[in-house]
Amino acid sequence: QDIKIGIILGFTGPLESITPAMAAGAELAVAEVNAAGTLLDGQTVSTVRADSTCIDASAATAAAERLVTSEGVQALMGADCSGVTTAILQNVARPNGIVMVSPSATSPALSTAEDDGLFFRTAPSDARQGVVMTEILRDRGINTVAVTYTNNDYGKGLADSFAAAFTEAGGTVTINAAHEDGKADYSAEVGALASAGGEVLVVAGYVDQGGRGIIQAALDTGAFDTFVLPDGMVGEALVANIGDGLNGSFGQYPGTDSEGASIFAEMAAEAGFDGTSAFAAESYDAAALILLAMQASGSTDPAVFKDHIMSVANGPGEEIMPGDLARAIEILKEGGEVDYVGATAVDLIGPGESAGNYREIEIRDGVIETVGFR
Amino acid sequence: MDLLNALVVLTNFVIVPATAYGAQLALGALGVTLIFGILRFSNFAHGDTMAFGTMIAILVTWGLQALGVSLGPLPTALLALPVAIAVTALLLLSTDRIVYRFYRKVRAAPVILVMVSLGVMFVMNALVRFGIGVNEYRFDDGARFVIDARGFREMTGLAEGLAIRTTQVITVIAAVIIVAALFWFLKNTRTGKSMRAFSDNEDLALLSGINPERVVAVTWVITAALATTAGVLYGLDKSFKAFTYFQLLLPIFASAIVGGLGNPLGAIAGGFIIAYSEITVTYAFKRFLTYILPDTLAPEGLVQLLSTDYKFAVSFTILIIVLLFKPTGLFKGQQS
Amino acid sequence: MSVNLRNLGLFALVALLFLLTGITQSWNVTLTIFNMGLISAILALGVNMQWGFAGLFNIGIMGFVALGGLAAVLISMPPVHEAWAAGGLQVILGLVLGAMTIAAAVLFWKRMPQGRMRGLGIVVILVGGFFLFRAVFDPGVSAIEAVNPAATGYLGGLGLPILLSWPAGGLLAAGVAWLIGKTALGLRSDYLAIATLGIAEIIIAMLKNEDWLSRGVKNVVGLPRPVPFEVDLQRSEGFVTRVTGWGLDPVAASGIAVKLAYAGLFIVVLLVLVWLAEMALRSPWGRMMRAIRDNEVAAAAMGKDVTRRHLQIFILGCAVCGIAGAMMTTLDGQLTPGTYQPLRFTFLIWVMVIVGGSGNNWGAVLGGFLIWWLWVMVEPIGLWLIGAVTAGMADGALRTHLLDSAAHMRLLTMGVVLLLVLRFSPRGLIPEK
Amino acid sequence: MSFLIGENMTGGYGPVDILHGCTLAVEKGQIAVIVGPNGAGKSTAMKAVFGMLKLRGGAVRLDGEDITALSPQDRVAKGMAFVPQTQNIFTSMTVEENLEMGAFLRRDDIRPTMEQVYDLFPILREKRRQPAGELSGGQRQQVAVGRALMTQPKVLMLDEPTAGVSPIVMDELFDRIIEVARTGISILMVEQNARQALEIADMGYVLVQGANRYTDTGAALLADPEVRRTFLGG
Amino acid sequence: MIVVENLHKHFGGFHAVDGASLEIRKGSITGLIGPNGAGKTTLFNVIAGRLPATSGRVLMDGEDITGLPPHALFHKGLLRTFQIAHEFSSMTVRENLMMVPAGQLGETLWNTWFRRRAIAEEERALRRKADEVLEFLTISHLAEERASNISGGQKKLLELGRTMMVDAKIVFLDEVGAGVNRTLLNTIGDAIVRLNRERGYTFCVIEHDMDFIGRLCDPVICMAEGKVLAEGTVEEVKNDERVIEAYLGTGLKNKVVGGTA
Ligand SMILES: Nc1ncnc2c1ncn2[C@@H]1O[C@H](COP(=O)(O)OP(=O)(O)OP(=O)(O)O)[C@@H](O)[C@H]1O
Ligand SMILES: Nc1ncnc2c1ncn2[C@@H]1O[C@H](COP(=O)(O)OP(=O)(O)OP(=O)(O)O)[C@@H](O)[C@H]1O
Ligand SMILES: [Mg+2]
Ligand SMILES: [Mg+2]
Repeated sequence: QDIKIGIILGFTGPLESITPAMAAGAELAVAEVNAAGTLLDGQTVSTVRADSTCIDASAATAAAERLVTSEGVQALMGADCSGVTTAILQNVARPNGIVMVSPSATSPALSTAEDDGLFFRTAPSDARQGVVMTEILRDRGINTVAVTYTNNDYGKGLADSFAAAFTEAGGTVTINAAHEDGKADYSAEVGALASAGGEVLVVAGYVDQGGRGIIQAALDTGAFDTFVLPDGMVGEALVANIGDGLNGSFGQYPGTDSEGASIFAEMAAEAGFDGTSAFAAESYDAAALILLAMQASGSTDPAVFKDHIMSVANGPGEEIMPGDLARAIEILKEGGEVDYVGATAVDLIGPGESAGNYREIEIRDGVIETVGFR
Repeated sequence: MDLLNALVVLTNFVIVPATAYGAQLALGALGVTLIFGILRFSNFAHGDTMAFGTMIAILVTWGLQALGVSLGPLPTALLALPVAIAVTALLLLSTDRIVYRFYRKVRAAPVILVMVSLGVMFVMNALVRFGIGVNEYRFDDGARFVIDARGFREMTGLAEGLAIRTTQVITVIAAVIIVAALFWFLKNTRTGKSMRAFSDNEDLALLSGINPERVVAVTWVITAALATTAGVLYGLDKSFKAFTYFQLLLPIFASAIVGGLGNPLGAIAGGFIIAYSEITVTYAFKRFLTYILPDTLAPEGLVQLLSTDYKFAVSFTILIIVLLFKPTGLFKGQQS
Repeated sequence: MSVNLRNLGLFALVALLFLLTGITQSWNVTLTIFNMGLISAILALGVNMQWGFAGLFNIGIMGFVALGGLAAVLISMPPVHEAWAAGGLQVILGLVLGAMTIAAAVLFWKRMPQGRMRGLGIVVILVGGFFLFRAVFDPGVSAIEAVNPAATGYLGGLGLPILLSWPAGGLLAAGVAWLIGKTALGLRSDYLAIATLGIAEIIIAMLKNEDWLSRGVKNVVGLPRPVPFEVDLQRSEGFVTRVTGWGLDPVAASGIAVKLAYAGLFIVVLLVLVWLAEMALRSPWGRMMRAIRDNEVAAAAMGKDVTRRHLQIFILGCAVCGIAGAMMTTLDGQLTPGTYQPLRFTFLIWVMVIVGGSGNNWGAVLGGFLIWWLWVMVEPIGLWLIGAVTAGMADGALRTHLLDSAAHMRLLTMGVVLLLVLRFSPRGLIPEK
Repeated sequence: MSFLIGENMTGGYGPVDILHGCTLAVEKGQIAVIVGPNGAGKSTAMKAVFGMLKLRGGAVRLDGEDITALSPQDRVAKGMAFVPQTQNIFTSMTVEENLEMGAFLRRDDIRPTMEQVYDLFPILREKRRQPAGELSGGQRQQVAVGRALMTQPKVLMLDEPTAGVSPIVMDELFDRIIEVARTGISILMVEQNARQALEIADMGYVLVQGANRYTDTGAALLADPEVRRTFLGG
Repeated sequence: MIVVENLHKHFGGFHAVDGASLEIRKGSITGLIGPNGAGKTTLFNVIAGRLPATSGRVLMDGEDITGLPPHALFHKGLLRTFQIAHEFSSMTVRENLMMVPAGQLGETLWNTWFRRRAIAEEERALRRKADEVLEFLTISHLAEERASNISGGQKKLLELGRTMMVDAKIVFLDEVGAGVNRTLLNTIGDAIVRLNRERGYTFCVIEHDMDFIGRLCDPVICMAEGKVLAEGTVEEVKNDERVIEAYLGTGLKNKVVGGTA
C-alpha cells in the first residue's frame, strides 16, 4: 500500500515565487523517508501537488477536494495563506477527517478555529514574534520605529502584535502602514514612512514581494538605513537582490541553536533548491511530522495518527535533526520516543502550533549571521 | 535652510518618484492606447507582453554580461533592448497571424477581442513563467545613481538627502522622446495616417488602397517596441517579476483611459496623473511641515489625508472625478 | 428547432463533463465544482443583464461580489457587544457626519449659482466635513479594533440566519450600485468600465482596511451554515445507518449530502433568476433595452429615458452579483478580502458571459458552468499534459525544467482552451438569436 | 467591348442572392447612371463591381482584363475609385487628411488635385482642419466625393453622390462629373435624383430586384413615360 | 406651435446656429431649406433636446421647452427623424417600429413577470400597427430582416415609419427624401399631407429636393449661416435673389444632354 500526501500551495498567484521551494522542502522529507524505505514496514510515500492559488478560496477548496476525495491523500501539507487554509480546513479537511499541517499560515484566528484536532502548523504564532522582536529592539536601545506590513493576515497580525508589545515596552511606533504585495511602485509608502521617521524600519513582509520593494525604495531615497527583518523577510534572495545596503540590518526568524537549519540548508542545496527561502524549512518539518506521526501511531489513518503529531514534535525523546528521519523511524519502530527538532526547531504548543524559538540575525558584509537565540 | 530642506524632502519623496513612476506608467499606457486607437480593443495581454519583452532583454543581458560587454555608466540592458524588441515583435506578429486575424475577418465585436486578448494573456503568462520562472530578478548594472542621498547631503550640507537614479532619468527622457515621435509619426507620416484611417473606417481604408495587413503589422511592431522598452525600463528601475508585470496592467489602463484612449498625449498625461495622485494624496506632510512651520506649530500627527492603504483607491477616485468632467478623458479619446 | 437541439446538446456536453469528473475523480469533487458553477452562472447572468441586455461595460463585478460577502458577515455573525460599547455609536455618528457632509456639498452645489463662491464653498464644506468626520470616526474605530483584535476587533453582525444575507447582499450591492450609477453612468463604454473597475478596487480597499467593519485582512471565519455540518452528520446515528444501508461510506456520503443541500438552495435561486431574466428579456422591456443598447440617441428620441433605464439595469445586475457574492461567502464559510482579485472575480465572469454568448441568458448560464469547470480542471489537466509530454523524455535539464513549471500549465491550458472556444464560436456558444 | 463591365453578376451577402444576373457597363469617358427603387440592389451591384462582395456567378472586366478575383485594394491600384453610399468618410480625421487618404496610392504631387477639389467645394477649404465627423450631412457628402476625386482614377464609381447636397452644389457636382468624364474617365453612378442624372448620362440602367429592367441611353429612358412614372417620380 | 427665439448654438468658436428666430404654425407643413452647413440639422437637434442651446429659447405651445431631454419631448408629442439613419441595428425592422409607442405595459419589469397576458394582447395590437406602417412604406417583406441589413434608402423609410407609430403633434423630418426613390417619395409626400389634414400633425421638413418642397410646404423658411435668410410661400422664397444666390443656383452651367451617341 502506498501513502499519499497532498502538497497544496499557491503555485500560481502572489506567492508563486516562494512556493516551489516550499514544495521542494516537503518533497525532500518524503524523499528522505522513501530512501530509508523503512516507514511502516516498507511503505512508500508519494506526493501530489495542487494549486491553492493563495487567494482564491473556492479554487483552493476544489483542488483540496480533488486531493482528498479523488487522489485519496491521507494528509495535507499546506496550505500556505491563512485565508485558503481556513477554507480548506473547514470545507475539506474536517468533513473528510484529514490531517492538515500548514507550514506558513500564521493567522491567530486559526488557533481558535474548530479543527477536530486535525490542524497543525509549523509556523510560529505572530504574537510570539512580536514580543521577541521587541526584546531585540530594546536590547539594541532603539526607541522609535516605523512599521510597514504586507496587507494580509500574516503581515497585519505580526505588525499589530509587535506594535502592541513595543508600545507596552515603552517604545514608539511612528507609523504602522500597510503595503500591498505585487504592486508596481512603493514610493507613496516610503514617502509616508520617511515622513513619520524612526530609527529603523520594521518590514513585516515577504522577501521577494512588496517587502523588498519597500526596502529598495527606502534605501534609494535615503529614508532609512537600517531595517528590522522578521521571518518572512529573511532570505538569501534579499541579500542577493539588494546587496550592501542591507549591512547592519537585523531581525529574527524561527530557529534554535540547534544546527537543524544549516543542515537543512545544505540538504536543500544538494537537492537543488534554496533552503533559506521563506517557509521552505517549515514545509520540510510539516511533511516530516506527518510521516513520523504515522510511524509513531503505526497507522496511516488520519483519525489515529493525528494524536501523535504533538508527541513526536515535542518529545521527550531523542532529538531529531533534518536528515535523521531514518533514524527517527527506527527509534519509533522499536517503541522509543523522539523529539523532532527539524529545520526550525519545532515545538508545538496549545492548539498545535509552533511555539516559536527565534534566531536573531544580523547582516554583515552581505552575509546573514546568527548573533543569538531568543 | 529649513525651507530648502522642506523642498528637498518634497522633491525626494514626491516629485522625483512620482515623475519617474508616471513616466513608467505612461510608457505602458502608450502601448495600450496605440492598440486601442488602431485595432480598437483593450489589450489585456499588454502587461504580459511587457514581461515577455523584458524576459528576452534579461536573457540577452545575461549573455552580454557573461561576454563582458558593458555600457559603462548605462545599464547593459539597453544594448539588449533592440534584440528583445525584435523577438517580441515576432511573437506579436505570429500571435496576430494565429489568433487576432481571424476575428478581424469575421468583424468580431471589440469585446470579443478583449476576451481573446485575455486568452493570449494567459498563454503569454505561461510562456514567461516557462521561460524565466516566477522569481524576482535584478538586471541593472552601471551607475545606479545620478545623485544619491548621502552624496547630496555631503555636497550641500543639508540635513535631507536627494536621490535621483539613472534609470529614472532614462525613463523620463525615453517617455518624452517616444511620445513625441509617436505623435509625429501618427500625425505626419503616410503610414501613420493610414493607421488612423484604418482605425476609423476599415472598409473605406480598403477603398483608398490601404493595405490593412500592413497597417496591423506596423501597429504590432510599434507595440512590441513600446511594451519592451516600457518593461525593460521598469524592470531596471524596480526589478523583474512576472506577477508584478501582470499587476501593472491596472494602473496602466487607468492611465490610458484617464488621458483619453487612443491619444498618445493622453497616455502621458494619464500616467502622471495616476502617479502623482497616488503619491501626493497619501503623502504624510509631517516632515515637510516640521521644516517650514515654527517649532511651536510643528504637527503631532502625520498630516496625511488618507493612509497609504488607500493609495490605489485615491488614484481611482481622481480618475473617476476627471472622467465625470471629461467623459472621454483629458485629451478627448475615442470610444469603441 | 435545430438551434434548440444544439443548445440542449451543449448543456448535455457540459453535464457530461461533470459526470466524467465524478466518475474519474470523485463525486465530491464534481459537486464542489458544480456548486461554484451554479454561483458562477448567477454571476454571469448578472453581467449578461448589464452587458448583453443593455450594453453597459461593468468590470467592477468583483466589488459587488465582495459587498455580498460583507452582507453575509453583517447579517449572520453574532454581534460583539463589547465592541459596540467601546465605540459603536461613535463610529455610526462619524459615518452619519460623513454622509451629511456629502449631502450638504451636493445640496450646496445645486442651490448656489455658478461662480467662484460655489467652488470655494464646496471646498470649505468638504474639507471641514472631512476633518470633523475623522475627528469623530477615528477614535471610535481605534476603540473597536482594540477589543480582542485576534478574535474579534470588529462590531460583528446581527446574528440572523445566513440565508437572509442573500437578499441582503443583493440590497447592499443595489444600494451601492445606485450611488455609482447616479454619478458614473453618464460615461460610455471603456470609460465606464474603468470607473467601475476603480470603484471595485475602492470597495476592496475598504474591506481590507476597515477592520472595525469586517476585520479587514484578518478575515472573518466560521460563518454559520444554512445546512448541517458533515461532522455532525457523521455523528448522527440515523444518517450513518441509512447511508451504510445504501452501501455508501458515511464520510463521503456526508460530504455529498451537504453539497447536495447547497446545490438545492443554489438551484432554486438560479432558476428563479433565470426565469425573471428570461421573462424580462422576451418582453417589450427587453426590446426597449436592446434598442437602447443599439442606439441611445435614437432610443431617446423615441421617448425612452435612457439614463433611468441604464440605472435600473445597472442596479439589477449588481444586485444579482451581490446575491451571488453572499452565496459564495456562505459556501466558503468565511470572508477573505484578499480573495477578491479582478482576474478571478471580474474577468473570469466576463469570459463566461462572452464564451456562453452575450445577450442570451442560457448562454451565460452555460458559460458559467463550463468556464468554472475549466478553471478548476485545467490544473490537473495541465499537470497531466506536462506529464504526458515529459514521459517520453530522457532525464535532463529540460525535463526537470518542464516538470518544475508544471503549475504554469494551468495558465497555458486556460488560455489555449479559451482561444479555441472563441475561435470556433466567436459569438458565443449560444449566441443571441 | 466596354471599358468596365460587370457581366451577369449573381450574388448576395448571405445565402440569399440579391443580384440575379445583373449587368452594368460603362465606356471610356462616358457616364452611366443606375436608377431603381430602394432595395433594388443598386448599392450591392456597385459593391460587386468593386469586389466587396463574393460573386456566385458572372465576371467583372476592366479594360478587357478579368478582375473578378482581385481584392478591392488591387482594384484601387488598377485605377478604380468608389464612393460608398454610407460611411464614406473618415470621421475622426480632418477634411484634409480625408482627401490625402484618397490619394494614398499616388506618389506624385497631390497639391494641384487638392486645390481642384477645394475649388469645386469651397466649403471644404474653409473646414479643412476640422474633423470630418463634425460636418453637416451635405458637407460630408462633398468630402466623400472629393476623396474619390483625389485618386485620379480611370473609373469613378459613385453611390448616390448627391444625396443631401443642396441644389447649387448638386449642379456644380454634375458639372464637374461631366468635365471629369470629358477627360476620359468613365463614371458609373447610382442616383435617386434620377432626372438630373439621366440628363447627363450616356447610358442608363434601371435595376429592379437585382436584375436589369430597362437599359437604354439616358435620354431614351427619360423619354419613356412608363419609366418616368414608375421609377423617376413622374 | 413652435417658436424659436434668437437661438444660438456654438461649437467652440463656430456659430452653427447664430441667432435664428422662427415660428412653425400649428397645422402647417413648414419647409426648411438652406445650403449645406446652414445649421438646419443643428437647429433640429437643439429643438429636439439632443444638443443644449448656447442661448435663446424654444417654446412649444407657449411653454418653454429649451433644454428638455429628448424623451420628455417625445412624450409632449414632438418627434424627429435623423438625417443619417439611426436604426436599431440588431433588431428586426418590425421590432424597430414596435418599440416606439410610449408607456407600453410591458416596459415595466413588474408587468413582464406578472401581467403576461395583458402584454401579449398589447403586443398583438402593436404588431398589427407596425405591419400597416410597413405595408405603407412598401417594405413588408423586410419585417423580419435585421435592420442592419437593409439598404440605405430603406433605412430612411424606417426612420419615417417610426414617426407613424404614434400620434404625434409635431414631426421634424430631416431629409427623409435623400436616397429615397422619387416615385416612393411622392407617395410619402401624399402621406404627409394626409397625416397633416386628417390627424392634424404639424410638420417641419428639411429637404433639398425643391419639387418636393414646392408640392408640400407652406410656408418655407430658408436658412443660411445659422440665420434665417428668407421666409414666405414657396414662390416667394424661390424667387428671392439671396436664396437663389446662396442655395438654388441657376441650374446646370454646361447643360450637355448625354446620350447623343
Ligand atoms: N459637433 C460639431 N462640431 C463642430 N462643428 C459642427 C458640429 N456639428 C455641426 N457643425 C458645423 O455646424 C454647421 C451646421 O451643420 P448642420 O448639420 O446643422 O448643417 P445643415 O444645415 O443640416 O446642412 P446639410 O444640409 O448639409 O445637412 C456645419 O458647418 C458643421 O460643420
Ligand atoms: N449587409 C447586408 N446584409 C444582408 N442583406 C443586405 C445587406 N445590405 C443590403 N441588403 C439587402 O439587399 C437588398 C439590396 O440592397 P441595396 O443596398 O443594394 O439596395 P439599393 O438598391 O442600393 O437601395 P437604396 O436605393 O435604398 O440604397 C436589400 O433588400 C437589402 O435588404
Ligand atoms: Mg443603395
Ligand atoms: Mg443636415
